[in-house]
Amino acid sequence: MSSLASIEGLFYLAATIAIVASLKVVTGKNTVHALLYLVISLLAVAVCFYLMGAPFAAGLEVIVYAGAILVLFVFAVMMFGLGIDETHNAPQSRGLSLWVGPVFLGLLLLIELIFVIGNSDLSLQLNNQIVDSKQVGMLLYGPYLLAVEISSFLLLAGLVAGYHYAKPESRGGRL
Amino acid sequence: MMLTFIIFGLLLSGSIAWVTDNKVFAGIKFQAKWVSLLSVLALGSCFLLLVYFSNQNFQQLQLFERVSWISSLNIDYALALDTLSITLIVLTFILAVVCILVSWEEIQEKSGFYYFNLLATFSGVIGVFSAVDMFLFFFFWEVMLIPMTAIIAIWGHENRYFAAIKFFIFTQVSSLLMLVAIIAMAYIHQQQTGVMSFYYQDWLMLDIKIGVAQYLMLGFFIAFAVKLPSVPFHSWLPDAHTQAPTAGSVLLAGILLKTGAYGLIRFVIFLFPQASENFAPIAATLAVISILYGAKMAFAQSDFKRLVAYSSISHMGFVMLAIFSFNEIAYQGAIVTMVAHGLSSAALFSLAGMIYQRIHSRNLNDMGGFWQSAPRMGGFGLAFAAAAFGLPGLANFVGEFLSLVGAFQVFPIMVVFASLGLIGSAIYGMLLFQKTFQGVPLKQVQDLSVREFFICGSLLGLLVVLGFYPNIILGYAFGVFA
Amino acid sequence: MSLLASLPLYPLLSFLILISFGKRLSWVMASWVSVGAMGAAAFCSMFLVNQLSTSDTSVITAHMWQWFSIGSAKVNVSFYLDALSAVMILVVTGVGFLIHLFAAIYMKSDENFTRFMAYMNLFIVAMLVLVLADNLVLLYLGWEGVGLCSFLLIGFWYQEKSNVLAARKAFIVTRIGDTAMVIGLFLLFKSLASLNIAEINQLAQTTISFTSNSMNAAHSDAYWAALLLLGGAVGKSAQLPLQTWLPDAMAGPTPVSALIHAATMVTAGVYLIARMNGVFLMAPEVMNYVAWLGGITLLIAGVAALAQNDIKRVLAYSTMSQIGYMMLALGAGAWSAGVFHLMTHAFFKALLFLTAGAVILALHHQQDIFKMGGLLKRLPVEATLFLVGLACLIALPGTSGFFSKEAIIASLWSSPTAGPSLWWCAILGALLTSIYSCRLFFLAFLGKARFPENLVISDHIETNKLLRGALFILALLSLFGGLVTVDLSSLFSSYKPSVVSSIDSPSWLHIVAIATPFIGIIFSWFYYRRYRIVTDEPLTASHSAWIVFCRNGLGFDTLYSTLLIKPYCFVAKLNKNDLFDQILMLIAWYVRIWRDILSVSQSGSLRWFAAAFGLSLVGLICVVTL
Amino acid sequence: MTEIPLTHVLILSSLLFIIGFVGVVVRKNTLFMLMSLEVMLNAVGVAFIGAGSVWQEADGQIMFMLVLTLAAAEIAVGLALLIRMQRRYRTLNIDVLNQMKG
Repeated sequence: MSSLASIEGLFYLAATIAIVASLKVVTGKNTVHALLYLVISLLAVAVCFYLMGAPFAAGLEVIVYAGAILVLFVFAVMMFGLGIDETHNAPQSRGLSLWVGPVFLGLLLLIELIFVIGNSDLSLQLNNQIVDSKQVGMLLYGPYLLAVEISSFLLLAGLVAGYHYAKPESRGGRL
Repeated sequence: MMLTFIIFGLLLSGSIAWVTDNKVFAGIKFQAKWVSLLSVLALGSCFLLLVYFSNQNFQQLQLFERVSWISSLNIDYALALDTLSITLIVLTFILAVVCILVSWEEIQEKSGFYYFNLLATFSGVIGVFSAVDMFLFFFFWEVMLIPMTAIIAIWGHENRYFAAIKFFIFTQVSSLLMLVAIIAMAYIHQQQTGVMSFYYQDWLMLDIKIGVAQYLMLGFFIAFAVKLPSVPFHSWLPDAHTQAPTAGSVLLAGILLKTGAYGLIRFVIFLFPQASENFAPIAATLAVISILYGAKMAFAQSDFKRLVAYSSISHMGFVMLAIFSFNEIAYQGAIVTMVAHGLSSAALFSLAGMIYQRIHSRNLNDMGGFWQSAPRMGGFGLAFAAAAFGLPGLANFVGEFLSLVGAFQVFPIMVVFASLGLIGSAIYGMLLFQKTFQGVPLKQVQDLSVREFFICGSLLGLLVVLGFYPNIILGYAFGVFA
Repeated sequence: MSLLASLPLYPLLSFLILISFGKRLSWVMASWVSVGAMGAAAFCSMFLVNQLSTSDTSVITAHMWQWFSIGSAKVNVSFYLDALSAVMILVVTGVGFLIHLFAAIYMKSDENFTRFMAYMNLFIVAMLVLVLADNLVLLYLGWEGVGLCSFLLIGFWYQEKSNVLAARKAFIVTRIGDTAMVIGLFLLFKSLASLNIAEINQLAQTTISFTSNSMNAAHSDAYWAALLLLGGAVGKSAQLPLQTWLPDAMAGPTPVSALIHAATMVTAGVYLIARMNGVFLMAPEVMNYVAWLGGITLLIAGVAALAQNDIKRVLAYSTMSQIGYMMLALGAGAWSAGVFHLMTHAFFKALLFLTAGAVILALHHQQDIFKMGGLLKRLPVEATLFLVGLACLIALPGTSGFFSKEAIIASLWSSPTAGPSLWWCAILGALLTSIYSCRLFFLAFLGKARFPENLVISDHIETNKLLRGALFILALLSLFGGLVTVDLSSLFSSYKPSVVSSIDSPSWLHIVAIATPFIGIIFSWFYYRRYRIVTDEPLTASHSAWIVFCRNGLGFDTLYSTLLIKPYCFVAKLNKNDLFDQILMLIAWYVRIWRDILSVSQSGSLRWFAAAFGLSLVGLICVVTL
Repeated sequence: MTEIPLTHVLILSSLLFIIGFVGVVVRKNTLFMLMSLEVMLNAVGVAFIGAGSVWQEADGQIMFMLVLTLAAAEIAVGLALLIRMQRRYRTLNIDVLNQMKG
């Protein structure tokens, strides 16, 4: 058992934080609190990334995910009043009975996944060599150029769709 | 080339009718019904000229077109004619004119699309009657089906969707059986000769083991028996006929049922002579049941069109009985019955349409005593009812008589039972005529207009001419069996 | 175009003219056209018969065109005139002409006069085709044609429901017989390979396979063919068991009853059997059935006639009974006698019906004899004519009916296919005939007038000379028609050699036969005394159960209704929705059930879909790993 | 040399994924469903990065970036839809939108 300060210790700690935060996201009642837990979860995962030797990914996770996407979330919730519904009006997700089925299903899936992971003889260890941003960049603008272009189209489509749906219903068009 | 031109000309003029019936062309006096009437007349006379001037012996199939279509499967675009198909195509053209004329005032909505569907069906029917490549035959079989379904579903009466879907499902499921049989035949051809072939004349050469032939024959038989229709596959027909617009009923009863009979003769009998001879007792029994059951069901109906629909089942039973008695006389009878029933049922359905336009009901209990206000209509009603119950002097009698005489040589007991259908037909024929035209006059109706008089008069004229001089057909179409 | 071929053309032309101009023709025009055409036809047929009797040939034929061919056998539209059809065309056109003349005046005020005359003409066309046809298919054409015309004329006043029903009944009942006949045609064609009448009659005697059947000696093809043809004859001629339509057919106008349901169409069955004598002679058992059917029918009809109140229904039952005589004659092999009776019966029955029609018209369409009475004083001419007709019907010596009926009765005793018991049947029938005739005459013409006193006898019958003229000619024919001896024996073949009669007729038979009508008259004179004397006691029809039973034709209608019609209607109603359809719709129902079950899963809820996705993931991993 | 076995990374990924999945199924609030989706996407990212780290290849990170792009686009559309839904139905309850039922 190595110390907490070792890399492994840090990884397991971050992983635990990520899991607990995610659980809080899923079970939370207050929208804004849940969002903040999600940020924590993402940051914890970013730490994991860093520890797994992917600092570039960790950076992206912090900047893009926690920084941009989650901020978008918060903006939307704050500006359009999306949080009201859950915090004030809807007494839902309270009954435990609602949880039984999905949790059972989830556990079943988990058991299966762990069974699969355990069964396959992956005795591989993570490598502590860092895969740096240069390598990523070389690959990204080399063999994956097409994927990049496609992603850009995807983002454009997201932009157009987001604009289209979010604009006021001026002519009474349907959803 | 000419035959292709006629088939696709119908489709093309249908499209023209569709396109011109549009707001854009509203200024031009170029109505869909005129377009379709004139094109049917023109193409019909083209067909007659083609047959007349081709100087060929149509006793055998005469090939008109044969172009490779899908070469990888050796599927051809092949059309041929013989006297049987010529007779039926001429009948198709006659009834096409009747169909267009009965829709003249009835169809007001989306008339362009309506005439497109009508002409597309005609083109499919003519394709069915002339295709000798089995894949092409199946293709036309489907072409015929879809616009017909549209006609029922769009311009039909109150329960039209149900009827259209029922019609579609029955025909489609049965024709899939035929498709399986067609593919199996092509495969057998490949096994025996090394090349796949869908060509009818090639299939005639095949030597198929009787055990296999039995099943293949059954595949074709069921498809055609549904179309014919024969009990127990008949139940699409009353619904479809009742719900279809007048021209749809005329088309269904007059021509589409004949494709079933045509298929039985051309494919079931000729391709599988031995297998169908073994099957004949069962088929004849089904035919007798159809005759009696149809007559009985017709008697029970209170809907004018439904009654006529069930009478069609009864009449087509005679055709099937004749076909499966393997007897020259009976074949003659089958052909005459086909033509005669085409004309007489078309006439009765037209009459139903004319009455419906006047009183907006098909219920016999809403009718009565029309003779008083519409004696001409009454006279035609009587004549057409008489044709339905086989009054000598009208074409139906010759057909039924020859069918039964011929079948009697083979199945005497069954013909005795089938003859009971003559009594049944008298019962429903009288019921139809008397409920409509006799009794206390319930309503005053307008007598026939000139257009309607022309329709009824020409159909009656044909029935009488064929009734007294059936040699027009007999001498001509019979050669196929020689 | 030979004269023979043109014979049916006159009435056909008239029919076409009348039907195409319809009501635009005035009464004068319409009656000139229709009656004139009939006159021309009558003249033409007389000329033809004259030609036939003077020339050497016994047959005149006219070939028009080939209708169709059955295998090698040709079915032609050809006419064939021999002595038998000569008698028939004379009756049809001659009596037909007189009835047309009568009808033109009788129906004058009807608004559909032209339609009526058109139907009558069409009927004559069909009847001429029937009797002139040289093959059975053409005969069948005429046969069905007269059936259709009969249907149209019975239902001429189509607005009355009862007329409509009577017309339908007549058509369908006769159609049952016709169907038997068609099957007979099939059988004849199968065994003899021909449908030409002359050929069949000849082949029937020479073809061994036709008369003897190795499998079933008793029932050869000839037996079945004759039996089936008999079926057709029975239907058309209103004999047991298909006799029920005739009394109801009286719903038609009276000239129709005279023309179709007395003089011509109903005797078509007799004509058919006489025509096909070659076949019937090969089947002595069937001849025997014919005789028995005729015998029983004549008794039943006689009994029923005794109980009728309607003057026309009395005459209808009497027609049935007289046709029974004809059948009896045919069954006994007395072909000539049967045809002779057919002719005389046409004369006197037409006379009776037309006179009855005149009476009915004079009394403003009163047909109930219990509401007549004392008409002898009011309508003396009609009464006398009626009496003449009845005398012929009863077969008083000297009248035409006497000769023909005596000829029939005389032939019965010693016939191998009839016999003494049928002779007694015929005598009993003659007795019944005279009784019901007397009852009819007493009730209608004698006794106290039972119609309202203020009823004015309408006099346009009285004054019309043409109408009277037609009746007088018929009366003369009835009285003296018997003097024309019709000898057709050369036409008919004789029995199979194996059938020989061994019975001799005793000498007292003639005396009994002649005396019978008088016994009947004397009996009625006393029995129906209260009908004939003038008293003040009210006279009403009896309503005892037995009388009502007889009046309703001895319950045959009820029998058929419960045995055939009601079950048929019941089954039809029961299965109105088509059993096969229901079965096939079960498949649709089954599919629909599954649709309903499966569509529950399509809840539309996103979360549900997500859960389903998860579940299938679990399943997929299971499948992949295990 | 770290001693984190790949198995553990994958188990972490699975756990996160399943938490997200349970959230998607259980929560009726569409906003929470979207957040749960984020958790799931993130879990996938963990697996990619882990695999990339084992074999010392940059492909894992690239895949993570693609997932990131996908998440960004998805959130843009998803949030816009949420706004639309809030306007129209005055609720974020996903069960309201069940017109697609059979």
